[in-house]
Amino acid sequence: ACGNSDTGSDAGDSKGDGQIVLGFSQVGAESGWRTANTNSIKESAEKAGIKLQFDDAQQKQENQIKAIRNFIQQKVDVIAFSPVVESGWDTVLKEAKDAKIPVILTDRAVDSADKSLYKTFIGSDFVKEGRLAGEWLVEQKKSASGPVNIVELQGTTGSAPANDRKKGFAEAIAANPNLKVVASQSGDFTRAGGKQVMEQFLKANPKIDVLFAHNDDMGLGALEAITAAGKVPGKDITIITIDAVKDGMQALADGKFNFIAECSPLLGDQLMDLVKKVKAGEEVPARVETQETTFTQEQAKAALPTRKY
Amino acid sequence: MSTARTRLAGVTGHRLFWPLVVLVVLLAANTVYRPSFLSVELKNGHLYGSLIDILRLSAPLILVALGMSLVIATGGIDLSVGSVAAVCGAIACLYISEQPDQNSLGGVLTAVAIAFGIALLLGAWNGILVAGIGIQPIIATLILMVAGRGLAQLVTSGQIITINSEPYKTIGVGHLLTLPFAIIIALAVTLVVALLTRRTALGMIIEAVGGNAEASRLAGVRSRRITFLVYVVSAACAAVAGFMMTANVSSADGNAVGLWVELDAILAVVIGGTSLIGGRFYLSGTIVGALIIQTLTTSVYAMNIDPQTALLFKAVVVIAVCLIQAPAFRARFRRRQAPGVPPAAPVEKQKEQVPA
Amino acid sequence: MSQRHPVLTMTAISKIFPGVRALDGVDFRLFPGEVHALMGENGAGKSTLIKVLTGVYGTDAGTITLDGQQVSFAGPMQATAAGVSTVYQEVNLLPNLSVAENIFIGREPRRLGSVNWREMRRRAQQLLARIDLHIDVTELLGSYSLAVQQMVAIARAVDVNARVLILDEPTSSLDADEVAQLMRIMRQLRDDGIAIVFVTHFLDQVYGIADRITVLRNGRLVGEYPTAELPQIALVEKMIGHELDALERLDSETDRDRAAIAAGEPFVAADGLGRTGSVAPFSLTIHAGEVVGLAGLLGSGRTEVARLFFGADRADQGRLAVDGTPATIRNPVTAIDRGVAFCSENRRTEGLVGELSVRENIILAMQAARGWLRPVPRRKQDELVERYIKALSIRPANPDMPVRNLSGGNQQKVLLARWLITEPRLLILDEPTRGIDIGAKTEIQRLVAQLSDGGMAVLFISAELEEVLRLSHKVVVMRDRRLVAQLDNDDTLDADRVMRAIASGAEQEGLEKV
Amino acid sequence: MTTTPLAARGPRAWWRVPQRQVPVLATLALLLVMYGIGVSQYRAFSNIQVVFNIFIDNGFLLVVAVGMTFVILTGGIDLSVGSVVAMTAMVSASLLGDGVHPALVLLIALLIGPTLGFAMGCVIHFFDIQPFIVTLAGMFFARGMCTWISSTSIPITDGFWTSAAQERIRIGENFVTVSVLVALAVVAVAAYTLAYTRLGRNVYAIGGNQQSALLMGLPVGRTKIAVYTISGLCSAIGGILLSFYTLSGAPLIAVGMELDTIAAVVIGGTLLTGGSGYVFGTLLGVLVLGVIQTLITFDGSLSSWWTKIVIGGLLFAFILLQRLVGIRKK
Ligand SMILES: Nc1ncnc2c1ncn2[C@@H]1O[C@H](COP(=O)(O)OP(=O)(O)OP(=O)(O)O)[C@@H](O)[C@H]1O
Ligand SMILES: Nc1ncnc2c1ncn2[C@@H]1O[C@H](COP(=O)(O)OP(=O)(O)OP(=O)(O)O)[C@@H](O)[C@H]1O
Ligand SMILES: [Mg+2]
Ligand SMILES: [Mg+2]
Repeated sequence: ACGNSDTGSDAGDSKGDGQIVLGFSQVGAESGWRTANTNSIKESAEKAGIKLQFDDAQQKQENQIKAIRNFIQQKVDVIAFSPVVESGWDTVLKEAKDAKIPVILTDRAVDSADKSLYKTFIGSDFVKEGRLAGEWLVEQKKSASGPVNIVELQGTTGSAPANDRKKGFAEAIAANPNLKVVASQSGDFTRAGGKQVMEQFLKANPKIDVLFAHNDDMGLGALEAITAAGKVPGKDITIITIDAVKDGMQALADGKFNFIAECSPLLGDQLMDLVKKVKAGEEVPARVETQETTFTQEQAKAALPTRKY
Repeated sequence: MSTARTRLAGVTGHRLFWPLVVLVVLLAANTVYRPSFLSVELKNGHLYGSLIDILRLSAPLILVALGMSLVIATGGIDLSVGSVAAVCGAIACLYISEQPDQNSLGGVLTAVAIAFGIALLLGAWNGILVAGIGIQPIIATLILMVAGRGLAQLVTSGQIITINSEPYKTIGVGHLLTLPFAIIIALAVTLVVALLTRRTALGMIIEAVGGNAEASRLAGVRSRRITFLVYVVSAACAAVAGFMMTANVSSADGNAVGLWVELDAILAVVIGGTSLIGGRFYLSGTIVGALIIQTLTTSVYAMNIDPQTALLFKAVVVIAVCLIQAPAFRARFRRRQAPGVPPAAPVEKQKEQVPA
Repeated sequence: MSQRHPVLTMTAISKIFPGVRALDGVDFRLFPGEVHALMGENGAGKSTLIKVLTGVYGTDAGTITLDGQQVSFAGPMQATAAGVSTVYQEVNLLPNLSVAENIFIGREPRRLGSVNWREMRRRAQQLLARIDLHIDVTELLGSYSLAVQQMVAIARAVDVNARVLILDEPTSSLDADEVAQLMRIMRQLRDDGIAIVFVTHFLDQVYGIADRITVLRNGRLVGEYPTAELPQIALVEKMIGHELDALERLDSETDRDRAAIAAGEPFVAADGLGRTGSVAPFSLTIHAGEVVGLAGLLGSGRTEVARLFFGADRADQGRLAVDGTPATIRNPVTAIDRGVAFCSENRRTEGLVGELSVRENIILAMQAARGWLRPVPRRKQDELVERYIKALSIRPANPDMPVRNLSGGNQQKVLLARWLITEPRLLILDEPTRGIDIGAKTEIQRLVAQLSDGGMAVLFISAELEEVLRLSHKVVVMRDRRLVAQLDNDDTLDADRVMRAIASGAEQEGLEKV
Repeated sequence: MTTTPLAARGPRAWWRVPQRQVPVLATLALLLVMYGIGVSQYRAFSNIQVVFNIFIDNGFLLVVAVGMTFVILTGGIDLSVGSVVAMTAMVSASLLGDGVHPALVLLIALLIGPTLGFAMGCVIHFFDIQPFIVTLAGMFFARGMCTWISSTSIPITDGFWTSAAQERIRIGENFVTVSVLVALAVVAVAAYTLAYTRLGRNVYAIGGNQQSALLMGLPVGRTKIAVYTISGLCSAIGGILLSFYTLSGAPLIAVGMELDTIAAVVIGGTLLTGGSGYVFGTLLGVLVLGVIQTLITFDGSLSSWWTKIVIGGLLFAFILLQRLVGIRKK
């Protein structure tokens, strides 16, 4: 802000008035969940009076690293980002640290050995989500005498949510040897993928009792395949999903789904809190979990009218 | 016996022979894995079974690949088809979702018409860039490939628009005469394109432009107009494919609809025997190519192949199809035999040789 | 002479393409220090023989010995390495590289392993100077005319240390000067002991330089003769396979009433037509039934004039009237609409669509004019295509063969057929007889005379002055991209006068100055 | 005899830019304009480090694009580059994870890409199959190998790799990384190869007209196989640079990179039909993409979809101007 007053909306310029500048690099806009996440962050930033430098990485780690470098150049106050993948952040995080810019991870973790590279992590526990789904199933089927055949629609291969949800679910259902995953295949987190995979599951496995989908969208796609096969979703096949986006909640309320473990994208307010604290140099917990719950059909009916996304 | 052999040679020499063999092999492999793969039953008056799924799911790819064939025939390429499909699907779904009665046929038709109109505009945009401004097709369409995805998400505001419209759903999962409606649309469009190109002179003119644009121009062909036209047709085909993809799941996901379909379409076209250099194109080959690719995808799901191996599997099949089709490859593995040549005419005059 | 050993022998060579027996047991011998003419009609198999020799195609039967050793080249690279240097029919160079590089690529002068550009330029300039070609060797080859490219190709082939030099129709796009240059070089090389295979359709060139002649017909060897023992007439008879009665002279046919033709309204009249950087403004009229010949050295701008009439390039000055009414010819489509047809000189890049069949290439212009919605009915196609295949004796007479697989001369005929079926009112022929055998050439000349008798206007461009003189009613001379003289083709006009006009403009002779 | 009119053209004036270089110069001018716009809009843009960051962030892309330039110059295309980059990074990461010596890892990683490229080149040449298809299969293959090695990302903790990644080469106030130097070296070597070696000239020749090149006795097959091998090598180098950059190997990294690379090459003025273009142009093409992306990050107010639309729009504006400038000069 020295003599160069007509330079536009540069982040550096606004520092004079004490407004906090947050550089945020989002994974992309690959799903409705992600968009809700982005919107929540944008709204909360506005509410909290934080200036947001938003960048969309379009699902590419390279882009995120570039964005973080540029944030450093712009001398933002805090950097936050949802890492596309777990590994490979050390170099750029070191640069941020050298520039004395604190970093907050959102939604997904990184595997850096050096924990001092970031201040804190805020997001969901994917393993827990999988476990909650599994535990509910174990509870439901505890009286089942014969084998219960489960098919699993995985998320994008290798992605953290897919790996963790699969892991958590498997851990939970290990409690009952009757519960058996007979087929597990990636549906890429999309409805079309979910539908196409489910179609083949249905043809290959004459008896499917339970469907566990790693997100609502795949579950919704699978619904169509199940209906087309002449089965009744929610009755002939028990459907468990994760996320609780609006369409999923609707299906749950309609009795087509049986259970959803929530994975909330609405972490904007919590994030802005953290940003302020970090900026002020306050101590923050190393890990903040988003407030999440689970829904059964009845709970869904009750919650639906007030759902934000 | 020799006629039988020549007839056999005629069959194996046919352009479609090897692609069809590959298709059959793929189906056979599936049947070995799961004998019920080929079974088709009648459920609620619809045919039901993996084969039917393949047909239904290949419909959008067939459409996109048809348009792509024409573009490739002119020596171009259209990378934007996936994005165009996404934009059009999104617009149609958005319009329908805003209707008070989503099941009204009029509303759905209007939605489809609006989206189709947009597709024509997008195609015209590509056409102008390529034919009018002279930008290399791969870059010209790359622009819309990138920006189109953004447009689709802009339309859906980054959300998935879910609709509940029976008429629209019909496009993707409906049935007509027990067959999936989608495949009937694809066949109808194929028929129209085939008639337009092969019953009129359009096909030949497209091939002339692709073979040698300057020579065609000097022969009085309006090369630019033809080039422009194929991009519009390609976008139109992509739009219909977009309707099918979104109708299939009754929702529009600006990010996922038609993702990477351009690669599959190009693959289908090339497997079908059309050269990327331009010139001759073969619609029937394209359709077989599309069926091969969809069968491959379905096989991966049906045989529960994990996604890691799936890509390796695809690589192997693609190379195999292209190798056995390549004359150079076959020549190496065929024992030398006298090619069928008209017998030499009787020598008219004795050779004269004058000593050196 | 009989004790000498041939440097090259080819024995019982056969080559079969799908559906065509291009070579059938052909023998060929070549001695050091001779120019050996390889003669035959279009499609006789001359180019194929050469390509088999240099390994572009594999043989189906037969052996090749070079210097007494049996060889079988895997490709031109090996052939060149073994001392067989070739200029193939149709210029086969790289338009995207500079002239200098086209001459030296593959054997660039190098210094410390890296290409020495300066040296390459210098040597290229030197080499081209030897054949009297003074061009900027750093320019892209593609920016020069076909003739220049042909000369560059020859320069490239001549420069290597070869024992066998093969020239497949090197003179087809050259004018008299260049041909003379080439002959001079060939003699010099022959005297150095190099064996030269020379393919051409120009009999005078053969008799001017060849020591020996081998004749092919329909893929078979007819015979091998010392030039001195084979009179021209006999040669032609051997090539075409029957008596020469069909080839009587055309002179009488062009004796038509010039005044009568010129009396009427001109079909096209150009008034100050021109294009900056391409042709200086010129005025020219062509009447119905008139043949106007365009003469000039290579690069004199004849092709450019033709392209302006056809709208292939857009004129930026002057006016054009067709049938007495002003016409704006913006592009080929409007030109064709007004009845103009243009048979371009470079058939490979501007004429034919190689992938398409003979049939499709022939009907392309007609189809384009009708619009794609109204396809030419199959029956009509068959009839037209068959008629012209016969009339121009296109071989093989298979309408469904890709035109790319036709021999050079036959391709030219296909191009001509394309325009003839559109029944134009003005036919522009840019080097229509290039690479065409003597029988077909006469055929085309007769056709031109016939067409103009029938009222068609013809603009005829040819490097062969005699041909121009024989056919045209009026000869227009170009020089340095401007029209310098228009000469009525009366009894007083002969090649000498035209040459003088070409060389020095119109002044001296007091010719009709433009 | 009179001299032919062909002699008429005099020597070229020294200031006249050769036709062939017009597109590259147009690109350079436009790039500078674009950079100027960035500087005038965002103050931090004028930091030298921003420019260096563009090089740091696009070093691997540059190397891969150089390889692609060779392929495109012959009129071919190589779609496998993105996957080969990822595969190289994955192989390095997993071998390092297994405790293999970094020198050996480097060697192996540098061999895989060229081997695959060589194989693809052979199939393309000997069986005359279109490069698009062969390299697409190569792309599937390499990507499949990535996920086969591991379906999740593998971190790299090896000392050599980390120091190569984090070493900062100071230039005054600012710094570049090892990758930048490697990338620039690759550009220099490639430019030399194309301009001053027979291989390089043969590459142009094949792009001009493969048939003619064959008839002129040039080693067409060898050259074609060589360019795909070179492209494979560049992808391998790019893969290693990427593994420096991210210090990990991830199976889904560099997805769609082939399109970025092709775009960079074409924006740099190389014709997809082959035979015309320069490595320097490719460098400019990569910088153009880098500047576009930096502009967007600096803006920081675009939503995800507007980002894509704006990238498309800038690409369009750039290519349109490039054409207009190019035509004007002609
Ligand atoms: N690649 C090919 N495929 C099929 N047929 C071919 C091919 N090349 C040549 N032919 C055929 O072989 C025959 C001989 O052709 P060739 O080019 O040798 O004739 P030519 O004597 O050189 O004629 P011209 O004087 O017209 O150049 C022709 O009938 C031609 O159609
Ligand atoms: N002085 C010159 N220097 C270099 N190139 C020239 C010169 N004059 C003409 N040319 C080249 O020659 C071509 C123009 O020749 P054009 O084809 O009009 O002549 P033409 O009389 O038809 O010759 P041709 O006998 O080759 O058909 C141009 O493309 C140009 O590149
Ligand atoms: Mg020939
Ligand atoms: Mg000319």
